[in-house]
Amino acid sequence: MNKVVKNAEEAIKDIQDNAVLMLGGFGLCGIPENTIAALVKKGVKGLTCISNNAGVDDFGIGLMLKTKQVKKMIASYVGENAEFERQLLSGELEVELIPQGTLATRCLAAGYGMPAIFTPAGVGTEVAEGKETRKFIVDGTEKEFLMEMAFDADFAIVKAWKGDPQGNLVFRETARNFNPMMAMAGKITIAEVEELVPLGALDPDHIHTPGIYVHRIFKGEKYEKRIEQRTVRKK
Amino acid sequence: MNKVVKNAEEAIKDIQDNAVLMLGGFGLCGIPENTIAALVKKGVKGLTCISNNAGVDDFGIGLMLKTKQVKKMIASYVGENAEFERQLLSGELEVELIPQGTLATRCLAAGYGMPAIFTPAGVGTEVAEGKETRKFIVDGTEKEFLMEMAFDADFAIVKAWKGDPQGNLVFRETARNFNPMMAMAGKITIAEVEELVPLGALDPDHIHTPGIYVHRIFKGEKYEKRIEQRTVRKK
Amino acid sequence: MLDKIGIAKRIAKEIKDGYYVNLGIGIPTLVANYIPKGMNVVLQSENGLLGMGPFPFEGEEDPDLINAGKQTITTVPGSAFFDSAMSFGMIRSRKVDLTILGAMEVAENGDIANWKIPGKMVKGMGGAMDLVASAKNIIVAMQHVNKANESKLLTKCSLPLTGVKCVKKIVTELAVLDVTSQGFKLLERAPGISVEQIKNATEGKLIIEGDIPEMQIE
Amino acid sequence: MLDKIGIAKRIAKEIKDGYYVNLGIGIPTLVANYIPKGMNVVLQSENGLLGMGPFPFEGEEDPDLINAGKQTITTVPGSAFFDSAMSFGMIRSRKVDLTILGAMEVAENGDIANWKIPGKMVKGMGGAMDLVASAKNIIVAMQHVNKANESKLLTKCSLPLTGVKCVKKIVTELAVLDVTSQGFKLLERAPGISVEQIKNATEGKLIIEGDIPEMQIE
Repeated sequence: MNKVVKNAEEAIKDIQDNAVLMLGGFGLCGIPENTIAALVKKGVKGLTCISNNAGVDDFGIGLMLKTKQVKKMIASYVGENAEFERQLLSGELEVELIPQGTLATRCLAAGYGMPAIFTPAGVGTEVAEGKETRKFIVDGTEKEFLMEMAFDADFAIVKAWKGDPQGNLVFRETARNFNPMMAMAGKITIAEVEELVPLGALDPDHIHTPGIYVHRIFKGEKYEKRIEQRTVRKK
Repeated sequence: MNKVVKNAEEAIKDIQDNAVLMLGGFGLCGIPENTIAALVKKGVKGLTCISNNAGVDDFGIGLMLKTKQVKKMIASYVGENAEFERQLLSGELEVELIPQGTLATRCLAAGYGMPAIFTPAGVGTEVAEGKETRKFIVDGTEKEFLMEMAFDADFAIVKAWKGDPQGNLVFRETARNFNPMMAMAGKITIAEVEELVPLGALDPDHIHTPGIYVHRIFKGEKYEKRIEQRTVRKK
Repeated sequence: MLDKIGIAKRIAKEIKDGYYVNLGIGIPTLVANYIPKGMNVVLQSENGLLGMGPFPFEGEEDPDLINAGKQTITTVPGSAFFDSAMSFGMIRSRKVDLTILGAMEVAENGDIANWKIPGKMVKGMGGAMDLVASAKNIIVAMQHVNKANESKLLTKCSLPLTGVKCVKKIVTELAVLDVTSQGFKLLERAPGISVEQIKNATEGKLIIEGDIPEMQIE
Repeated sequence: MLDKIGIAKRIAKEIKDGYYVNLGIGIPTLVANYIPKGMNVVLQSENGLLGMGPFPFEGEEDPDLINAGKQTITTVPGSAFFDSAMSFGMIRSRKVDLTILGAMEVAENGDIANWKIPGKMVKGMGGAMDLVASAKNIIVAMQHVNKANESKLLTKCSLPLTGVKCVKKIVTELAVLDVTSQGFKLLERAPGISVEQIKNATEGKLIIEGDIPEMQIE
């Protein structure tokens, strides 16, 4: 089962205007750089992007904001991005902010075939407005939960460290973040990897995303891996 | 944070009569052999055991059935066990049979702090009796789901391949099965391992169960690893 | 009339290149032996494996490596292990293309019963309820009639159900049938079996349209 | 009056051996520097890490290794990486012993507001709503008053809430307070700060019982 495609252009060939996309990454860590570049080049518009963050002005999803390809952003933390702010305040961009754990778990729900999940995050806040709540007994105490729905995305676009032709993926350090859940959640999942290894080269005990969830895989041409907050100590 | 205890006896010292236990394993694969032996030796009674299977007559949970320590068994597949059958038919043993995926997901729900999950497994069957059902739109079609509750177990007892003093666990092949979810689901989680390795010896990218979920860990004295169905082909 | 191997061979023809397939215990397990060479198919075992291979050579059994029937197995290159939550997660989210399993009874509306005979020892449903509730495509391998020569393709199941309206296709020792909204639709006869014999062996509504070809199983 | 480092030092005294701790952005991040040596504490970063270490040495930054504040970090032996679903799974199932985070406002019933100022650019709640909704124990590091000298320890929060009735303890530049069912209970004064000053700086109900000792922060 060979899911390898030549490059990002080929991987996104059927992504059309108004598609709903999930994009992996946390901040600029573990983002699908090559696929984002291809989406900018292709110029598809009216996109709904589900991603924890919206990149910075000149990197990550920020690049698609600059070209006004994004209609709606579903994220937990935006900002760090002047163009984003401008579009939001001018009403050009629709933004839905949701708790980070809710974002992760709504992806998990999609990947695990659970139509909805219950979380206490946002109970009693504006996040709960219009949502069904329900009380359960937890550790002997009644506690209120929100019912949150599984995401329904046309494409999930993730970035892994290593992958094989069947789409088995391995992530590195905190670049894992949302990528495995989004990989499970897309109707079509596109994975870009730093290293495409032969079938059998990955240890079957240590695959983070089994290939059954991945439809297309390619080796990214290059990775800038920009650092958002360079914090160091002196030797 | 050193969670190492000397042996199975020390690990189970506070397991009392009528405790609710989760026990990892699928068939006889990946079962906590040493802890089961210690539970038999200790003779605690009236146990509720949540485990995919109930062992065989003279191995696994079957050993605790023989000594009549189990009051109730929650499992997806039992049998292969004459003593089990005798106790069930005589009314000595209470048995709740639930779908395997429901069992796994009710463990996951406990470990992930979700009070309930939705699954289509068992809709329209006797498994659904007395349970709340709910319809959701999935891929454009209305589909019915059962609401199933997270498990609430006093102790989870799991078997891993390798572990470190902080309780980080790595499983091997299909001996993984229910162990990671149960490890996350117990109020107190006891892990027995084939190899107890020093802190830092496990690759942080390849830990299946992070130590935060594990309270006690010990190296099992010996592993019989009995095979239930030896199927082979000729060379 | 087909034997078990015949049924397995016929079902193997339903498998397409690129499929992820879950095989139940019994005849379905045999199907793996008849997948055409060169076809890329990945077998899922719901205890936590994608990429199941054949039984191990004698002496190479690994107690940590079993299938959902608890048999010792091997893996193929590109395999992946995972936990039971993810395993049933991928089943529920319909990533498995085809599920092949046995049945005691199937009804003309696609209901299936294969886990419990009241009054007899009940062993449990294992993963069957999860599989039938979620699978995109379910093929049942079963005997058309029981030992008393009573039909097992029924108007309505008499045994406790495993799942409702889920079976898509049935392969028996006598026939291949689709489960349609109108009932069992006869597609093929087993070698040497007449339409009349299949009619007599089928209690549920049987749809026969035009000439019914004989199966090609080799 | 305490500076940020003073607040961080005082909070560090709340950490117990064996704790799993989640540190928010800002002052809470500084707390890591003052955990007593020899104490076994594991820091959780909600982007997917247990066992966070100090910042890397210059030139050793790894873009794949950041904390929830997007800062480059290191790991300590025994660390483990995991995905965001598991990260918030362990948070929701209350495996994290202590959460330390900042706040714009806290109410006397334990409500907290720290993510949104209406009319200003909204950056989002990140993981804060998940953390406050589930944490067993939440300590807030905050300024007692804003720049206009208005109290941020209120009868009722004026800003949109992050979570309800969840804050257990507050450490400010002026005081340490418990949030009780009766209101803010004053526990300690900052060096050189009088009970009167704390009273004046606290809008919400303040409970003062007996002598209020001065903090010991070293």
